[in-house]
Amino acid sequence: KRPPVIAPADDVEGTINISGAFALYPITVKWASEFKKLHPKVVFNISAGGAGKGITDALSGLVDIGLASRDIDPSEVKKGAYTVYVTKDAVVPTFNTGNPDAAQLLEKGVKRDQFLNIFVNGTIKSWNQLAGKVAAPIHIYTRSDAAGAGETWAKYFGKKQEDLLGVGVYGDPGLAQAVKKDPAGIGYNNLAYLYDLKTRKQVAGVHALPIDVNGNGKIDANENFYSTIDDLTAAIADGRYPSPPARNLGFLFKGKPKKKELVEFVKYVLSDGQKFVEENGYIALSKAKIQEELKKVQ
Amino acid sequence: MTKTPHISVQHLNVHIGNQHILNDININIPDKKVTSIIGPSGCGKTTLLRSFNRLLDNTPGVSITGKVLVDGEDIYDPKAEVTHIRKKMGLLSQRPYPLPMSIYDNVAYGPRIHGIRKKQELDQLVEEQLKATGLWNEVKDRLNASATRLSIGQQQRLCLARGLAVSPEIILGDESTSALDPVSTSIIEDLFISLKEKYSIVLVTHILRQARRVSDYIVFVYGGKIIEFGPTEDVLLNPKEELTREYVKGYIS
Amino acid sequence: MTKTPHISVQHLNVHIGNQHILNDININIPDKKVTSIIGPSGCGKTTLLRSFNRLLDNTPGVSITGKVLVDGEDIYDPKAEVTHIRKKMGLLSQRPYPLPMSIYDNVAYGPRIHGIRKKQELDQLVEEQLKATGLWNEVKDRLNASATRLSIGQQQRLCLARGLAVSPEIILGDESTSALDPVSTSIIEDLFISLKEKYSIVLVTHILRQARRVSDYIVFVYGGKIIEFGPTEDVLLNPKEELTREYVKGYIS
Amino acid sequence: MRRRKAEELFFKILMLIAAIIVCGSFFLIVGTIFAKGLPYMNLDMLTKTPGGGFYIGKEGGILNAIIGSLYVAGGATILGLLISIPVAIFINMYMNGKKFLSDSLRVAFDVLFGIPSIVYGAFGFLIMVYFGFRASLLGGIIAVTLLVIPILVRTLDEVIGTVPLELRDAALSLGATRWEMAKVVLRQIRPGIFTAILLSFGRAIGDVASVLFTAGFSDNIPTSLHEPAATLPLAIFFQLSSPVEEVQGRGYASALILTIIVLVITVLSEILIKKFSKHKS
Amino acid sequence: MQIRILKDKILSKLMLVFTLASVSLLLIIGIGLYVHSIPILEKSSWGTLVTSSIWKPLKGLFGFYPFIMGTLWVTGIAIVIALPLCLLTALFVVEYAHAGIRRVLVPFINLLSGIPPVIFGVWGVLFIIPLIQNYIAPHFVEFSTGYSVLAGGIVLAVMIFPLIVSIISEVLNTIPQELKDASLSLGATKWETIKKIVLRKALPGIIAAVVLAISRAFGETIAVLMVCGNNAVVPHSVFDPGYPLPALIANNYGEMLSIPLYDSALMFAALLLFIIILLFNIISRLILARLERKLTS
Ligand SMILES: Nc1ncnc2c1ncn2[C@@H]1O[C@H](COP(=O)(O)OP(=O)(O)OP(=O)(O)O)[C@@H](O)[C@H]1O
Ligand SMILES: Nc1ncnc2c1ncn2[C@@H]1O[C@H](COP(=O)(O)OP(=O)(O)OP(=O)(O)O)[C@@H](O)[C@H]1O
Ligand SMILES: [Mg+2]
Ligand SMILES: [Mg+2]
Repeated sequence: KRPPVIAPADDVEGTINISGAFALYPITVKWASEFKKLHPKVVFNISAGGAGKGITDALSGLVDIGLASRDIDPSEVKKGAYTVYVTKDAVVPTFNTGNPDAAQLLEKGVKRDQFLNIFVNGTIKSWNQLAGKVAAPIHIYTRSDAAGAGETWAKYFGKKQEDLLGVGVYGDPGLAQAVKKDPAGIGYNNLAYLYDLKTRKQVAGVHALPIDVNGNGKIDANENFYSTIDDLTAAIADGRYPSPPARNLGFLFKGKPKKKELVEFVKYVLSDGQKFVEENGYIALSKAKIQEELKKVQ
Repeated sequence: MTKTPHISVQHLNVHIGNQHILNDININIPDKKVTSIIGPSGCGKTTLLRSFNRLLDNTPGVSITGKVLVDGEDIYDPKAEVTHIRKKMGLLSQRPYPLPMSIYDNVAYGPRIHGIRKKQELDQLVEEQLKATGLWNEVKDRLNASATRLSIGQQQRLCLARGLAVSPEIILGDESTSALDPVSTSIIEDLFISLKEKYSIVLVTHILRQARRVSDYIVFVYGGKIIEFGPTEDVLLNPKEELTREYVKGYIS
Repeated sequence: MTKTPHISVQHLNVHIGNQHILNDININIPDKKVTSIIGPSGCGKTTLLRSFNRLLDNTPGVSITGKVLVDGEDIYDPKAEVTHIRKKMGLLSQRPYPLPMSIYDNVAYGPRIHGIRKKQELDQLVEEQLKATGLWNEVKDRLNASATRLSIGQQQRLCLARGLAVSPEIILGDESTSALDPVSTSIIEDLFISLKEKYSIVLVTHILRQARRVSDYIVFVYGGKIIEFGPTEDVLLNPKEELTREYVKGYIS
Repeated sequence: MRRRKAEELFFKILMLIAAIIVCGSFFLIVGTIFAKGLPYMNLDMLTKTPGGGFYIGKEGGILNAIIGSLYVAGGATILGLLISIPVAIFINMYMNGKKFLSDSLRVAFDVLFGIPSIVYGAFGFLIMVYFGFRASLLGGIIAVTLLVIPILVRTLDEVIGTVPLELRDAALSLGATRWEMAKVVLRQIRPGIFTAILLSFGRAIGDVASVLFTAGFSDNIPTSLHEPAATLPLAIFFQLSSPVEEVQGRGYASALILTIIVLVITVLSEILIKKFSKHKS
Repeated sequence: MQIRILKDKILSKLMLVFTLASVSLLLIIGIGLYVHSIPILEKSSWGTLVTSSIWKPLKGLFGFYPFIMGTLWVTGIAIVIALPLCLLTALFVVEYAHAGIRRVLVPFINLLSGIPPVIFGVWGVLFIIPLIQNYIAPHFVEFSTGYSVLAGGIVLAVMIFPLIVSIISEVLNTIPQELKDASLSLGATKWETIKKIVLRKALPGIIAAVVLAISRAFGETIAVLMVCGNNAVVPHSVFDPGYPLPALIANNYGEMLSIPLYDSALMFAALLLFIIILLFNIISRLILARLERKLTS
């Protein structure tokens, strides 16, 4: 058993109110409970409700931190939105493992332009336009709700979520499920939905559709990092996986945070807090990025 | 009672739920006569009347044993055709319930169901029955008006005409004048008296004076049993049973 | 009609929507007598009766002009206190409507809202009124049972007892026996006759024979107008108006 | 005759099939939820709050959401009753036959009844932002109260309509004031009030859209009206969108709990209605 | 005496206040939604908003036509499925079923009415979607994901079953037994009586039930959005996905409400719903009143 932590003369106290994106809610709860162990006098009130709601709450002064999982609109910046990024996640294109051309697809990968023509322009309609011979039509699935994942995937092409084609399915699991059930399906998912967090391997039925980053028509060794979640997060962290479709998740303040407990909390999250990130399916920020973000609160 | 009975009830027992509503009823309703059923509230008059044309069947929780012979045929025989039985008997309820359609269609409803489609034939039938109930002159200019526009008394006569249009043999009336004013009441009473030439008539009534005016025979029911049955004058003026005497006292006072 | 009238109606007109239901009614209801209102269905009997204790006020679309003086006081005066007026008059409707509470509480309801709280006083009042309506012996062992358990006839007497318990001066009855069997009917009729010593009574009835049995005066209403008003025998046996004669013919035949 | 009989038989069979489909859908739904949720059911689900973020953590239960839901639905139903009983009484007994006015009021409540709960939720949130009010138990209760008022008013109005006018006349002619008459009527409709409560509570406990923005969501059991509160339908909604299969399973188990709560309430109220119908003949 | 009357007077005023307050909610919501819709109404006209099919809010293109059509499709399908089934069920329960069967059936229908929308949604995803995808759609179209207006319609239909059944049953119960007896004793079969008398007499009640059900169906959010595909495209067949207005609000409001124009667009969607329901109620009232007048007089 650990000896009880002797609290240093602790002058960090107060109440921190947080609300916002579902995507950040669980890890924030984790951070808060860990932070409370160090500074027992701090009280947290955390509530989920959507990024827009968090941003509205934060900008109207109802909460201290809005959890933001999407791009900040210029109109929000005008109102004083001030974002500090705290972690990352990524969106990965997916397809069904039962796809008749699966082997060739894994070997050749898909180029960014090809994705663009599938998801946005709709000019690629059949799987054999990518690889293989079977002229099965591509069934595109997309997110029906305004979501970080959809937005990030669209941003890969410089577009908005509303530009994506396909049948809208509600929620990440719904989208994963839809692709899992349809051999001709294609979709995209936050990586946490593609990997089993216990075995760290890809879940059965769906598979990441590898991106041919350098466009040479085949998946090279340095493009092949999809077998475990750890390989993939490493690739995202060092930039081998393009960003977007990786994205930063942030805390949004109204103006630069001043209150001591807020600053301490952000500092904690950007230092010790990062060690809880990966086990929960998020991706740690790179060292450089952490330094950059820390500067924002100093 | 010299003729053969038109309806013959034998050992009829009716239970609703676990209540014994009618208890070993035996009675012969005479042909081409008016028979009145009297008795205190809740004694089972309505139930008895409804057992004659099997309307009781629709009551939740009912169980019926015994026989009801109409023209010698047991209507509770499982093979008996219930719509056929009901067609034989016209029913006139306490308040008039015109069907939600025009005056003409009300009378034509029954014949139409039984397959009469020709306009001419229907026209004739409707006119005939409206005349029989004395309504023709009052409504002949507005046969297509809704039947609910008529006064209560007229509605009740319309319901009678509607019943007669399927050429029944028996007319059943359950307190058919209790919602009417005296003028309408006496029109209906007169109709009953005139109709007994062609039909057997069974009436339930609370008004002993009415029973006396219109009926040839009276059945006194009490607590689900038939206490007394006989010619009108005998039962009302010279009852054999103590219970009957007690009951008709109110009439005499 | 020698005494001062108890209720005096002057130029009463009632419209509902754009229908003229009561047309220039003028009448003096005598004190401590039974007055019956008769007339064909829909002529406005109920409306007239309900105008006496301002129950008409709640009818959608009603408009009332004229005066109704009770003990010389105009009840339609805007300053008049309506609950006070109503307390003066007991109402007995066509079917009994016991309040959703026990037998005891039904009778005690009125006294309680008028401020009598003492158990003893209430007990005495309840017993008194139940005795006055002849119910006491039938219900004294189950005063706390729900009033809906009583038979219809008993319920109607309970409603009368309930009305008497607030010591009214006038009793209004609207076809109060039409749902009852002859035995219960004659009990209620006898009650009316015995009560007229202490109360003025106004009854609406369809049964002319009943009107004759119980009432001292008769009002004949037709088409919203008062056609004839006078002592019972005069109106029924020797009507002045042709319309009345036509109407009471049914009674005589 | 044969043809008439055949027609009747044909429609009888159709009716039977329809009745089986309608009632069968109940079993299908409850069956599906049981099959999916039962394997993940355990006592902790009912007695513990979530451990380590409901989304990631697989420990603990959803006590916070159960309590939150009961608070929200209970509070809204009580608040709603306090408002809608006077309204229903007023429409029926105090408008003195101003038929056009009372009918217009009824139409207004019908329209309010038809307004989707998402609009109440969004609108409630607008008002909260306007007044600088954070998502909280109180906010949720208020939004849901708005939602249930029309339900309660309509149901009570209907029930009061079934009370025979003669009963009201009886009370009035004993010299009762309108309020005293109203009390008699309320007594008469007690079973109807239970139906209304049941309807409103059922609707309140199951509604997601109205609390989505107004009640917030938190892993703790709220200790005051100003704290955010989780509700069961929202918890189900979130858990089902978790990447972790086990958490999704917990979502189904939560759905099972919600279903059972609703079923128990329905059954209880049916029993209560029977018990309170004593004075009705 | 005086106190009682005073009490009555005070309570009457209090109730008036309560009534006015709760009714004015209608006004407040209407005005509130309108005020919040002003930014988008300043950018484009009512006509273009309602008739345009292009939904690219971040590019400033707001076309609500697909959502209006999505709402109509889903609601329409739900009514088409639910009405005949419920009418037949109610007739069965009221007219044909034995007391024993009725005692069993009615509670189940009541229980169904208690099940919350989320549960219907979950059930729809688990049961209806695969059913359509694998068993129904293949007979009609080349391929459907199952996420379709049909799925929304079916789930919604099941949700409104209890509402319609219970109202129609109530209406059927109010039809006097004597009226049915009248028809029966003319020798009509039970079915003839139902067809020619009961249904005719019940027509206004049935219409009222449908009106209420449609009102309810219009606004149902969560259950529908979980199954109907949510594609901002006008559906052309029952197997196409659709995107009803309430789903639009629920899907995007929490994420986008801090962006002024987007927020305003979503409030406009709510305003549209509000107006549709208002008009629908008033029009159906008028029709019903006329029908009743025709039937009773
Ligand atoms: N559907 C029913 N369910 C249960 N009991 C019933 C039913 N119909 C009638 N009864 C009971 O059967 C008994 C006889 O009823 P019935 O209607 O035949 O009496 P009645 O002599 O016609 O009375 P009234 O003069 O009041 O019309 C009553 O005690 C009544 O309570
Ligand atoms: N609430 C109402 N709305 C519209 N018309 C009404 C209303 N109440 C009564 N009437 C009409 O007023 C007239 C008189 O009705 P009232 O009830 O006074 O007649 P009545 O003589 O009591 O008839 P009955 O003998 O049938 O009871 C009738 O034509 C009736 O249609
Ligand atoms: Mg009877
Ligand atoms: Mg009357």
